[in-house]
Amino acid sequence: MSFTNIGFHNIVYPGFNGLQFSLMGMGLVFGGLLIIAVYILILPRLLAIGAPKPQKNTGKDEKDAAEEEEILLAIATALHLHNDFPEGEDRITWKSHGDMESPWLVSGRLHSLNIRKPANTWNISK
Amino acid sequence: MSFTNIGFHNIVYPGFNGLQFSLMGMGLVFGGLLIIAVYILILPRLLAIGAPKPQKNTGKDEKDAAEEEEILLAIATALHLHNDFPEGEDRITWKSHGDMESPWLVSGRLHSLNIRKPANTWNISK
Amino acid sequence: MSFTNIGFHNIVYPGFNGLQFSLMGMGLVFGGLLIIAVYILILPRLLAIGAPKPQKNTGKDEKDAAEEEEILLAIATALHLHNDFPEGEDRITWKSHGDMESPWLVSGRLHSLNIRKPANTWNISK
Amino acid sequence: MNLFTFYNNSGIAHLEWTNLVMIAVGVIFIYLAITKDYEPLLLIPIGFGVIVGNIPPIEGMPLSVYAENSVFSYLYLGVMKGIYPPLIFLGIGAMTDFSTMLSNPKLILLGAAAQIGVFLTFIGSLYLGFSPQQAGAIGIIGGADGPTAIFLSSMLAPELLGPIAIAAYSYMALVPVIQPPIMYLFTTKKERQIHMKPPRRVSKKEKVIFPIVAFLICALIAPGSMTLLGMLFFGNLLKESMVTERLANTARNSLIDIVTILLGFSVGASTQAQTFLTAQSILIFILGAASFVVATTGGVLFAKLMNLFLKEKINPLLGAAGVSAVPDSARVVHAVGLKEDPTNFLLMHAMAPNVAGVIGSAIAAGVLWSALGGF
Amino acid sequence: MNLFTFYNNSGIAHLEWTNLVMIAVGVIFIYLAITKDYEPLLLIPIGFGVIVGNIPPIEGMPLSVYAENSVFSYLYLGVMKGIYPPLIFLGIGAMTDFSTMLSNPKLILLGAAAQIGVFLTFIGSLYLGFSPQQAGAIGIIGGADGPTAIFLSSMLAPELLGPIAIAAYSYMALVPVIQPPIMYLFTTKKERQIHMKPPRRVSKKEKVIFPIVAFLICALIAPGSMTLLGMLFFGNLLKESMVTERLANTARNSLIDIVTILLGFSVGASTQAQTFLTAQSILIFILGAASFVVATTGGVLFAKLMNLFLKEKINPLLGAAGVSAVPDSARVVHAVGLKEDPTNFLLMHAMAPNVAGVIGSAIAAGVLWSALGGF
Amino acid sequence: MNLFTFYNNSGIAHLEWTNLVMIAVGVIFIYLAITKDYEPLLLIPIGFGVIVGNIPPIEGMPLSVYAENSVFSYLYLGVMKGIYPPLIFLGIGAMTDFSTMLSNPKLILLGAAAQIGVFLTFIGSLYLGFSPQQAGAIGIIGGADGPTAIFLSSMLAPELLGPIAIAAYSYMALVPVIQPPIMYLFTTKKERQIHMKPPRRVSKKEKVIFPIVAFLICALIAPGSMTLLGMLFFGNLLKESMVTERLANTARNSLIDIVTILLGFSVGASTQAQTFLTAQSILIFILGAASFVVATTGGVLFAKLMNLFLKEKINPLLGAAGVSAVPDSARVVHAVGLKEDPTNFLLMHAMAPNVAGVIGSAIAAGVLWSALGGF
Ligand code: NA
Ligand code: NA
Ligand code: NA
Repeated sequence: MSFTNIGFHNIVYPGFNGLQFSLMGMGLVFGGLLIIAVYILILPRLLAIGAPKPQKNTGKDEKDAAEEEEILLAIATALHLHNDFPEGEDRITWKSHGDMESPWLVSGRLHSLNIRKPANTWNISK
Repeated sequence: MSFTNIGFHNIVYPGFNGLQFSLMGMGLVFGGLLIIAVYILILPRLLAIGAPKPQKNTGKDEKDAAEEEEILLAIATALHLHNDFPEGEDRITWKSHGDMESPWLVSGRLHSLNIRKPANTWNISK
Repeated sequence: MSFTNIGFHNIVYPGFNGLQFSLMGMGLVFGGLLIIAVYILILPRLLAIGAPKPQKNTGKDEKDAAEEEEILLAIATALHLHNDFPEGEDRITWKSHGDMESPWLVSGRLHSLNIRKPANTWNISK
Repeated sequence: MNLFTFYNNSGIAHLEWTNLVMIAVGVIFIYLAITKDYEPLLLIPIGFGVIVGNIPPIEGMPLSVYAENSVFSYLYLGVMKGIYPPLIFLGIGAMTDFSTMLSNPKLILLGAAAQIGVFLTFIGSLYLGFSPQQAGAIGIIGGADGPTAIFLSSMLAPELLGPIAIAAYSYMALVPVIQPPIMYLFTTKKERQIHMKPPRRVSKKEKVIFPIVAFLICALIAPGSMTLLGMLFFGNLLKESMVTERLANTARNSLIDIVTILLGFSVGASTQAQTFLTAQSILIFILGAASFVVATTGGVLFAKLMNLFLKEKINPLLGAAGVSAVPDSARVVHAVGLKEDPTNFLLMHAMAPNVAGVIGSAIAAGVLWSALGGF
Repeated sequence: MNLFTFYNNSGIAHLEWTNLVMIAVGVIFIYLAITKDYEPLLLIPIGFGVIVGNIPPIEGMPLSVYAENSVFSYLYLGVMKGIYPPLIFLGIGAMTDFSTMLSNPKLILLGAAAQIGVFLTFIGSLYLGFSPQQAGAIGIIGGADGPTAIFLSSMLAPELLGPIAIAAYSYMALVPVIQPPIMYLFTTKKERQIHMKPPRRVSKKEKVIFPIVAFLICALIAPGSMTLLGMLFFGNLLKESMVTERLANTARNSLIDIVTILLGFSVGASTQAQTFLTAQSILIFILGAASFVVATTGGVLFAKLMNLFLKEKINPLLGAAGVSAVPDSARVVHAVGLKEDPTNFLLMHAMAPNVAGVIGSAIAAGVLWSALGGF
Repeated sequence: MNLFTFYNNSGIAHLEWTNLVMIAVGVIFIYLAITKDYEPLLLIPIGFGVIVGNIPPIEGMPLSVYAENSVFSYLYLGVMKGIYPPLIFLGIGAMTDFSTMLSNPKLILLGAAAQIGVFLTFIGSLYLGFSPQQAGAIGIIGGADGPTAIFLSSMLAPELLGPIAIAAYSYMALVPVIQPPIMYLFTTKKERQIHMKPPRRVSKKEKVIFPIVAFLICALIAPGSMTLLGMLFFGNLLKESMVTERLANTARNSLIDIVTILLGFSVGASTQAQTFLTAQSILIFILGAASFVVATTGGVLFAKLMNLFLKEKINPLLGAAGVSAVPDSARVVHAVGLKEDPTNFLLMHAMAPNVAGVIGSAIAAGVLWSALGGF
């Protein structure tokens, strides 16, 4: 860049039209965001069509069934723990939507319930 | 490295004086930490000069003003939320020194106050 | 890969025997896990040999001694803090197994106890 | 530099219907992850990656994972160079509790048996004309372990990495759909009702020594498994030693999360329809499904075989957990067992073959790599 | 190897007064960050980086970001290769709540209008003799988005990256100083008192679908925006899907923090006075300021233009939030609105043009990149 | 492709007794870390790395840290290129509280005095025939700072990096064993009972300005220390500025943890017996031990020297904390002091020479690097 080269000839010259270019660029920005805006306006109506009430209920029922199963499972587990390991610490909770590690943790917790004495001192084996 | 080559001739030889080098190195370490020590000794006095009591008060006043404004703002917001969305959960707190995400969170929280029913089930639209 | 080339001649041909290879591979997998299983079966017995009761007790005694020292140290520190800085906030706790930063934090906490007025405003020096 | 250029530079101009198919696949992945909760931590990054990867990039512009100097190509390096999978294994090691396996080592053999899926699929792939290297990479899909599959194909058959990774993760996500029918087919109701004895207590010492010894055994038998298992057992040692809790914590949280995001996204973004939608890919998907079926069958039947010799019978459902797919196949075993008998809790026991399956498929991968890698 | 060598190897021997100027700039950045709370997460790393970058390095020693094999040059790679900005966008996506935008899509257009600053500055830079590539990179300062500016200049005009990055971040930090006068100049008191209607409730479904569809629209129109917006919407999907909360959490915490530290520091350290203090840099600072002023004006005036057609008037202050500079310009709008009428709460509404501005400038960057990148 | 090939590809076939020795060393490191709690965050990653690094890899297979294109070689890059140590310094800076040092600057000189160990060991290493570059890298073991030692040897003598790193970390772990006898040897009971005056209060302003000024002083005197100290003081500024708490938090948690895991593991894995177990390594271990002893002695004697001139006497035990080895040597000083007088609390005071020692050894490293690096 040299300051001797200031002028409009830098904006429009053969093979490059900076003004036209800017207009098109601005147009694309506007166009893109306008389409997003229109999509947002339309979507709720589309969703209303796509998800009529009966269908919604079916979905809900399925979900309820799944949840119910999970609750039953949790209760059964709790009972099992209570009956089989009465001395255990019943601090297990069944996370319905656990993250990646939860099964590990659950497994570990279940395991720890089988252990009557604390196993966290280094020198005690078996 | 070969063990046949042990001796003082490795420490001082033409073009390299290991003893002088070590002295200078030790000097630089000492010099650097000494300057830091001197700086630390001097700084509190410099700060005392640079920040005379009247100036300090001004600073404090400014700060107080800013804080006051923020408090007023928080109260106003709380009132606004309480009046306009009486059924909302008024658990908003205005963090005076929020981290990067706080405005997002505030925005989200403010938004959630406008919502009468929980929107966290997948099948309920609009 | 071309689909014109399907057949058993791809599995066994001069210089490569896919069946034998698979057998050996499966054998290694089995072998490896079998050795692990055997190791696990044997280990508790080995540990029982390696750690006879008297030795265990010695270990425990040493540990107890170390813990006792640490407890005494904590008490002494607490007393020291209480006596020398009666106005301080005695919320120090001596972590017996602190992580990397704990000494820094302890040092910081100890330091803050020496400070009579809060030092967290920018404009107050010395 | 006019409207035509702008249009030509847009993605619409170059969008092919195959891209739309792939974008639909990405959307389905995301849909399944959200509504069915199938492995969302994998399917959402992969699914969005598939969508991104199927936007036609401008010719020569550094955009796609395959374009030189593009940002996505740098993120994809961790896949191509096999760096992400061992880091994921580090995190998995730091969250794995081997105690159930330590307390009942018999169950480890189920994790070995399920690896039959790997080798039978290897033979099947050879039969169909894949090269031994490609066949090895396809076979490992039956190991049911995403990172292992990605690692081995990056080493043996990088040209098939996309379809193999997608197949592996798809079937891992579909474990709750694929496994139960097979489990019912090969077991009787009575077998499914077998209760397992509560496991014995495992000492801290055993837990600390285990990762070191297990690593030595595996690595000395199959050095090719050193990279993955070194990291797995390293992570586990960080956890079990108790004195490096902060490192274990970072390994199983920030570190594994960051790697999971980058791995899933860039694997997904590598599935450009133009290179992905081939007859080969379809074959790989078929072979992958077969692989899962064989592996599950292998585990279940081996458990029944063991029962011929054991006094204390094993519930053969546990064999299905030998495929790894941690922890989903253990969950499936638990759920199927609970359906037969609401007092039969198999989850804890199923974790033993499950983690053994992870080790087993890493050994299998090591063996295939060292034997087929041409060293 | 004597005292003279030691002196010659020290930094004092090569310190020039221009380095002292730059070190003072770094100190001012840190001072502003601490006392005025202007974007401290950016200004402190950049400020300290500026200080480090202006210690004269020993000739040939691998110290500075420009020296081959130096540690700082490796950290700077993430800037030069454009890797840090998309990772920051990933984290921003994982912390962005698009609901206010979804509930009032009209406001999106304000985020588009503010991009006029980008293109007018582009023309201005051309006029002053910058090459089209350089002009594009300078123009994007008006996008008011640091990562976007860094990304585009690393691609189009790496030789100007330092001044462009510093200008972009300086003006983002100075938003509370630059914008209010313009907002007062172009609005009447009555306009500033316009209350906005509380937004409608947005369903979870809308929020989940949004990042996917918005990505497809933007990427198909301007594939060059794929890298930044792919990451932004990916992060947002991780957040909104609800099933990948742990990934979203890592993206918006550890990951974005690590990248912010490295990006800020190494951008700062790239401002060695010897290459930084040029007439060009000063021009870029002037053009950047102009760009911000034009962008703010564009947003405000477009809001007034829209009011000519709308029944429900928009508070034209919201137009100023279209420049992005998330979330500072939304805060400024809120504060100015509150000063006119203590019951007028604009923050929530201002977030809509604000995030739209982020998308808008990423599209603009994509268009400039693909048209000027010479592919 | 037969049983023989499989055996030849196994690790057992190539295991040498020296590998077994190194594996035993790794196990001992882990054992000490767990049972004695000696620097577990370093010894466990290094120990497991040593085990992994001594599994004989298959010839030509990309497994070890030295094999081209192996995953471990990519992780090891951060060591070889000197990238990990400055990132660790960033985290250390973000967790360091310099206030005790600011409140009693006299104690800083103890941190300088202990660096005599660096230069005497340098001379000793020269005497034994090491090249000046190697001698410099060996000397810095006496700096008692693992990252600094790794950084300097990666720059000056990469061929010795393994033994130097292992020696540095071993002795840092053994600080509670090495230092007390020396402390008792050179101090009288009365000296050990000297109480220190409670330090004065340090203002926030002083704490914020300190990292900036201290960096400028160090970097202008010894630009070679810029990389390590730049990061150390940058991390400290993130902490002390109070406005970038989230960045400081990430730097001292996720970031330092990730780097610690990778650094420790890959340094450990670089100790293949075949290249590690040499006469040179044994010499380095001997020199390293001498270095620690000299450094401790230097610190203690200098404190006694200072007492000749000071009215308010310093407890000479504090001199031992000048070796850095943060925070273990400060702890040792505290414990020894407490044994003489259960009311004498030196921990807080010992942190001053301790962190000064970190700065001092980084300056020493910078001086050695710039003078011997051949620039
Ligand atoms: Na498996
Ligand atoms: Na913008
Ligand atoms: Na030191």
